[in-house]
Amino acid sequence: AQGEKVRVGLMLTLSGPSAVLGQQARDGFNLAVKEMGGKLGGREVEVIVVDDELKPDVAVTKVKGLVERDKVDFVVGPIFSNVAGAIHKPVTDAGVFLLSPNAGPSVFAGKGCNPNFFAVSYQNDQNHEVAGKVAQNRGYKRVYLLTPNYQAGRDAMAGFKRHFKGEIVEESYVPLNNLDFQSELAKLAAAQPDAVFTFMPGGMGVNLVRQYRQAGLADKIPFLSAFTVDESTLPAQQDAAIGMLGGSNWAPNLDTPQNKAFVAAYEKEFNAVPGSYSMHAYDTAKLLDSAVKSVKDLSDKKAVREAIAKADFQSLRGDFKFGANGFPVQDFYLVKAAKRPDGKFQTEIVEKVFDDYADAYAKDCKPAS
Amino acid sequence: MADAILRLEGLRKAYGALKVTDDVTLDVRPGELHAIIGPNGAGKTTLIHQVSGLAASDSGRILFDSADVTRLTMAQRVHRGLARSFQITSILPGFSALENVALAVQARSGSSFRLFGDASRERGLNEEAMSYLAQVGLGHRAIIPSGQLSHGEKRGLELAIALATRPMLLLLDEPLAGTGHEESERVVETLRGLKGRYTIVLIEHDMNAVFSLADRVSVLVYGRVIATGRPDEVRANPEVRAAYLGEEAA
Amino acid sequence: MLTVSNLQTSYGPAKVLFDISFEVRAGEVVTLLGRNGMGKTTTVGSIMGLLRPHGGEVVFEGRPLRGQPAYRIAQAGLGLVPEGRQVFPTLTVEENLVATAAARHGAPRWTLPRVYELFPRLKERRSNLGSQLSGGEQQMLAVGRALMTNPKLLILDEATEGLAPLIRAEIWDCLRRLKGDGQSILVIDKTIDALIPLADRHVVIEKGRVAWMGTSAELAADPSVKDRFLHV
Amino acid sequence: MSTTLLIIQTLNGLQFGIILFLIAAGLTLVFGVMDFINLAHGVQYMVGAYLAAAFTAMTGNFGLGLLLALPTALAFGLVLEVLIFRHLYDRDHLDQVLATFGVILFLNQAVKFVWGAAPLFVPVPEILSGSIEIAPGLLYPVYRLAIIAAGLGVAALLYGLVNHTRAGMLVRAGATNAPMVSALGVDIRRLFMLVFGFGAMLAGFAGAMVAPILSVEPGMGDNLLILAFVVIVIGGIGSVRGAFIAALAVGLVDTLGRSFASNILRLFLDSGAASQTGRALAPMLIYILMAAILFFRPSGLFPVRR
Amino acid sequence: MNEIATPSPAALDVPRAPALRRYGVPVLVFAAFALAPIAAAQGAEGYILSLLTRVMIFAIAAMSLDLILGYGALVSFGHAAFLGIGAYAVGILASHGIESALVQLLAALGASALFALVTGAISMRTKGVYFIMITLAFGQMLYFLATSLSAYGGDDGLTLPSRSLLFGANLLKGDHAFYYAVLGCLLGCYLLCRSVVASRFGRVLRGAKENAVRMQAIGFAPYRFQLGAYVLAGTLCGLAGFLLANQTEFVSPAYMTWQRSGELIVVVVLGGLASLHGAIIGAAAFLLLEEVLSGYTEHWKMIFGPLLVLVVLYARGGILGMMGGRHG
Ligand SMILES: Nc1ncnc2c1ncn2[C@@H]1O[C@H](COP(=O)(O)OP(=O)(O)OP(=O)(O)O)[C@@H](O)[C@H]1O
Ligand SMILES: Nc1ncnc2c1ncn2[C@@H]1O[C@H](COP(=O)(O)OP(=O)(O)OP(=O)(O)O)[C@@H](O)[C@H]1O
Ligand SMILES: [Mg+2]
Ligand SMILES: [Mg+2]
Repeated sequence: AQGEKVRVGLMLTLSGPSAVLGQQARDGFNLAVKEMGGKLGGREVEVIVVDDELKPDVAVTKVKGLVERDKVDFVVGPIFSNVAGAIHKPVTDAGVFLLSPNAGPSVFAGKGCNPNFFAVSYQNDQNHEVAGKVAQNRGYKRVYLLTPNYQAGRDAMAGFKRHFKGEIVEESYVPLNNLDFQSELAKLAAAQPDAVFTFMPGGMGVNLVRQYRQAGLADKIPFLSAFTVDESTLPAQQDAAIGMLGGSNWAPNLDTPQNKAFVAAYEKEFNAVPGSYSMHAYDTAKLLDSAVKSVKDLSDKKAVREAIAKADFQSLRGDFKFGANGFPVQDFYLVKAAKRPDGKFQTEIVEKVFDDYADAYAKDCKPAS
Repeated sequence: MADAILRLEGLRKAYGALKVTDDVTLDVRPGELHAIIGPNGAGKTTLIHQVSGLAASDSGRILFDSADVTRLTMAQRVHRGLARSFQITSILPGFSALENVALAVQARSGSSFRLFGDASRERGLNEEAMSYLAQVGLGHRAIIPSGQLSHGEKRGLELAIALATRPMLLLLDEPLAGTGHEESERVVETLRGLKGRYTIVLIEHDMNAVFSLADRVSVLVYGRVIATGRPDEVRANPEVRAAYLGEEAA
Repeated sequence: MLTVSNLQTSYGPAKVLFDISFEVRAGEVVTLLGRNGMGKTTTVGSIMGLLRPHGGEVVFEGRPLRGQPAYRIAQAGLGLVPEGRQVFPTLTVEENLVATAAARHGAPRWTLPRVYELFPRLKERRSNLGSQLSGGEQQMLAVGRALMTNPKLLILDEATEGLAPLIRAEIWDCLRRLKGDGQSILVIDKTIDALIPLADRHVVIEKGRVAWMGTSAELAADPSVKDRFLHV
Repeated sequence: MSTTLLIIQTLNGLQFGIILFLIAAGLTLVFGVMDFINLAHGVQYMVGAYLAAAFTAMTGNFGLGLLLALPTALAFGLVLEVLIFRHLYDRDHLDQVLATFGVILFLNQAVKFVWGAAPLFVPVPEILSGSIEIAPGLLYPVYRLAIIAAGLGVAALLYGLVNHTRAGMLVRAGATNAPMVSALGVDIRRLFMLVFGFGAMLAGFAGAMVAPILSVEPGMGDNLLILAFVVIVIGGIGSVRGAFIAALAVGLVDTLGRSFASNILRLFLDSGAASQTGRALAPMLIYILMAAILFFRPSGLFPVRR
Repeated sequence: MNEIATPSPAALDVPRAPALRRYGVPVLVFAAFALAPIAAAQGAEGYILSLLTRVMIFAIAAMSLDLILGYGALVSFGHAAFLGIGAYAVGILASHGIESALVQLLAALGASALFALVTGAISMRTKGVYFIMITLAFGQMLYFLATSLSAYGGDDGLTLPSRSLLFGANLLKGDHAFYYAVLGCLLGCYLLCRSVVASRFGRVLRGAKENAVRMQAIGFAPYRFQLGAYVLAGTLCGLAGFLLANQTEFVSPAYMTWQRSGELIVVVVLGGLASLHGAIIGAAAFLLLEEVLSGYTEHWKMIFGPLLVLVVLYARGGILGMMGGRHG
């Protein structure tokens, strides 16, 4: 009933090499809640954080814990798509809302869309589509693709090709957790493409960018990417990454008052530059705030659903609304890694590439309810 | 000649440059106790390894019960009635003395792929195993984990295990090694008891035992048989004295 | 040089040594005799610090050794040939000899060539692994290894077990020569007859106690000792 | 595929192999020689990298950072030895696995606790930065050459140490029968302790050396640990020579396989299927290699005789 | 010869721990599992059930490993592969509309057995650590194969439409039904393993572990027995995989990473080698500790790790060793 506590479960990857992403999301969410005086929609909020350890089976059990033991009204998470695949069913079946601060797998955007699932981030392909579009616009003829050999990687390449019509010189797949890119770089240099596009998240990205720079390619061949040079990896890439390009739906220097305030607050709180993971989580908190505010009874799922779908909140990204499939319709930018006067590193907006852009799967979604 | 139960023809084994057994030709007659003596490193244990199938021979033939077993695996030879004991005691320390023997009985009885039924309670196996333990005077030690048996008792257990395979031929590698006086006397008694019922090939450095037990003695030196014959002949043989016995046995 | 006084040792609850006292004087050859399981090896282990005696004293050249770690005791000048061939299986014969070789007390009397001279067989097998040696060869190696530490007191526990009569004779001969050089030796063996002419004094152990002590002459003179304690 | 590329890739393969050897070296020592399964080797490697990063940041100079990291890694190894590992030498392998697994969990989290979860930055030392042109249009980073040099150095050092010094013999002897060694007048415990510390230092050294090219992050050692095991097993446990050759082999197979698998397959399959299977096959190659080698040489390429 | 004081063969038997210890611990364990749901009904039922179900599933996997690890000294570092095979048998069939539990189960067991037979036959050529690593190799190959199956979601895995159908009906849907189904499997596996270990077959296996040469010298060929055990273990683990897929209604390569294989070994050793129910206790301890500690702090591994170390240092024989409940 009105006034009673809101319970939110955060299921994020907080252990293992990728923990940093989960932490950014957690911090972003908590920051928003803190700013709203520990309330969502004017109600006391209890945030329960759990670590999915990046193990789907662990995640399933723990998410059941959130839903049944902690009786949460919303689950916010996860970071990785394979975990999303695992927890999607148990959460949505239980009639609880699942809001993803990062993972936006295509399975849930198209036929598999679900009224209880919202991606506050993007559909996984979109940042890659940005890169592809840019390559197309800039008239690159021959592009070299480089990605880890796993599902997200393969999707990334597909996403890039969606708008790039030129020649793909080589589609080079490296094993997941690959360390040494010498052989790929050699091949790449030999192929002499107009540009390279890569999706190399986490530590792999750090290795690639450094080695790309060390191999002296950075000044020769334009470096297009997604999830490869961002605020989670820049601290380790530093100068090596400067000038490298990426596709994104946001950057810390995006010029809106809310965003300026957010970045400042985040840096003050955690003395690190926020990345899109924290931004999404922050937005998610704001979204929930708006939704909770506008409904009397959280057990009235229909009302809550509609309230969320309205997305009646001021996103840090500026324009933001949900498509019929629960995925965002938003702007996308080309961003570039840069060093700030204060010596910190961040990505900065170069140009807007898409305006109010929806994902490619939305049309297959036939909303049940 | 058919009256040899075990016949070795030109058996050879080399480790690298070292010829350990070198053209060993030997007949063991049914029912006899045939001792093989020789200096350390002469190749006695290796010869047993070759005959029992633990070590493959470089060349030569092994005829057992007038069948060529040269290429058979250890297990196959055991099933044909060739049993051995080890110079360095080799038992299952975690198993009780009884189970050590019972396993050997089980091996012969076949059908070991049974997944059900508590083997350690199978009367048939245990009773037979018991009888062999009794033969070597270990009846009262049956349920002791064999690892806790005294050195001499372990040697005895080795013997019982070998017997349990119902062999025609026993290959015994220094059964007396490291046993004290009474213990060695006990083992010697046991051997005397087995003598005649089984054909036995005995390797020993204890000359008293050898000369009191053996029907025939072969002397192995640097992998070659330099003499074979009745104990007294061998003992008298000057070559043997020079190579092995020295003055002690005089 | 070595004085052992009422030494007591147990394996867990089982007390094995109750009261062992004897001494070895410089240049002497002393034997420990006794049937299987009477405590000879345990005595040696307790002296060498391989076992922890819970009572008594072990004094070597005036230095109390009881409770010291084994390596200290060995460094003090005791060289052990252990019961059962405990050669290092993964080292070659030569490595077995040199690995622990030492000359802690003046110029080494024992060097690789001299050991090879004593056991030509080892020289032939010098590059084989310890595990590849025949039982007897391993025994020789163990003796050689102990000599290479140039000990003041050499302790042999069943050094001739599993050895061919000739080799055994050789080892006795070698001990004789060592004694000639004034080497002090404590020896355990089952072939007493060979020992009597060689040794100066004998210590008979019975159930963890010293049951009899005396010179070779006395032992030879008193056959009852053998019957009572040694069954020969 | 042009021959120059083939040459470059071969060079890269060798170079990657050297990195692997750097990491495997300490492992062969502790595992092969002391017969101690130290799963924590991977995290010791990680700690080395973190130390290098920390000290470099502190001193602003990679050389100094490395210099400080080594003794610290050594000390760290000694502490672990005294606290935990020395009690496990005489235990069976599985106990060692369990305990060292616990150490992994602890340290992987501990570095996160201390340095945060984000990867750390280690700059390439000035003198070694940049790259030289080894073939027209193909640049090769100088730092890589430095790593190769370091690897060769370690290989030589270790080979001599294990096979041609008395310390080496004693350790091998102690691995099979420690009491006997001490009964012959050697303080085996201290020797083990030193060897272990040395192994830890080697791991740390490897970590420090790769810090400038590989991202320094929690758990960075885990996958490498497996690769290191693959290497020493292919080489034959305890054989430094074997580990070295195996490392190069793995490096080559992995690198060349990755870059040429598809091309080779194209000879048999249509290009689509070829790149498909090529992709699927590439990551398996080293494991296929290991399985194949163990099939024909059940105890590695250079089995240590026992 | 002295045949005095010969006990009657019937009385002859390996010395065993007292009956209470021998049977008490396992009985307690299973009783606990049987009654747990009643307790669960008080709290967050579905959650507790799913947690315990996971415990039991891993217990099956660990027990199957204990069979070869504890009794055959065959340390398999690729055992999680069988979890994967079992799971993918379900996932792949289901994604082709074949949802019958029986068909899926047969496929799971059959595939696991076959994989075990082939890889085992090869791996058995090696010994000790080489065996550890070659099994790892096969595990990894399978893992990478799974990740490259784009049709079945690659790394992202695939979600099952529903749990397997028994007789065309979704009998396993309910948490309770599924819980007891799993409990049944666990009990079945336990009894099977128990009898195998004590059987003639098991005795040869144990013998070969202690001294293979001696076993040959009395006429056994250990290879065949070890391979047999390996296949059996693999098959049982395949069952665990089948159950895991059904519990999570999701299948992914993450089920067969080498870390997972490592955890299985850890679980077995933690619980207590060569005791079967030790594996169950190990699994419970491992997963429950993980669950509880991670509830307290995100740095829970800094507590969990040292705990494992302490168990090794101070409790020989794992948790069972601590309870002094070991036998056999
Ligand atoms: N695996 C091996 N590799 C190399 N040489 C070996 C191997 N096994 C045995 N030898 C050598 O073969 C020779 C014979 O060994 P064997 O054990 O047969 O001697 P033996 O006659 O039994 O001696 P003993 O009476 O001392 O037991 C020895 O010189 C030994 O060093
Ligand atoms: N590790 C052990 N644990 C328990 N008891 C032991 C152990 N080692 C020896 N004993 C017991 O201690 C007693 C003395 O053993 P010890 O080896 O000293 O006898 P010994 O005189 O050397 O016999 P042998 O002549 O056979 O070598 C024996 O009764 C033996 O059973
Ligand atoms: Mg022999
Ligand atoms: Mg003794």
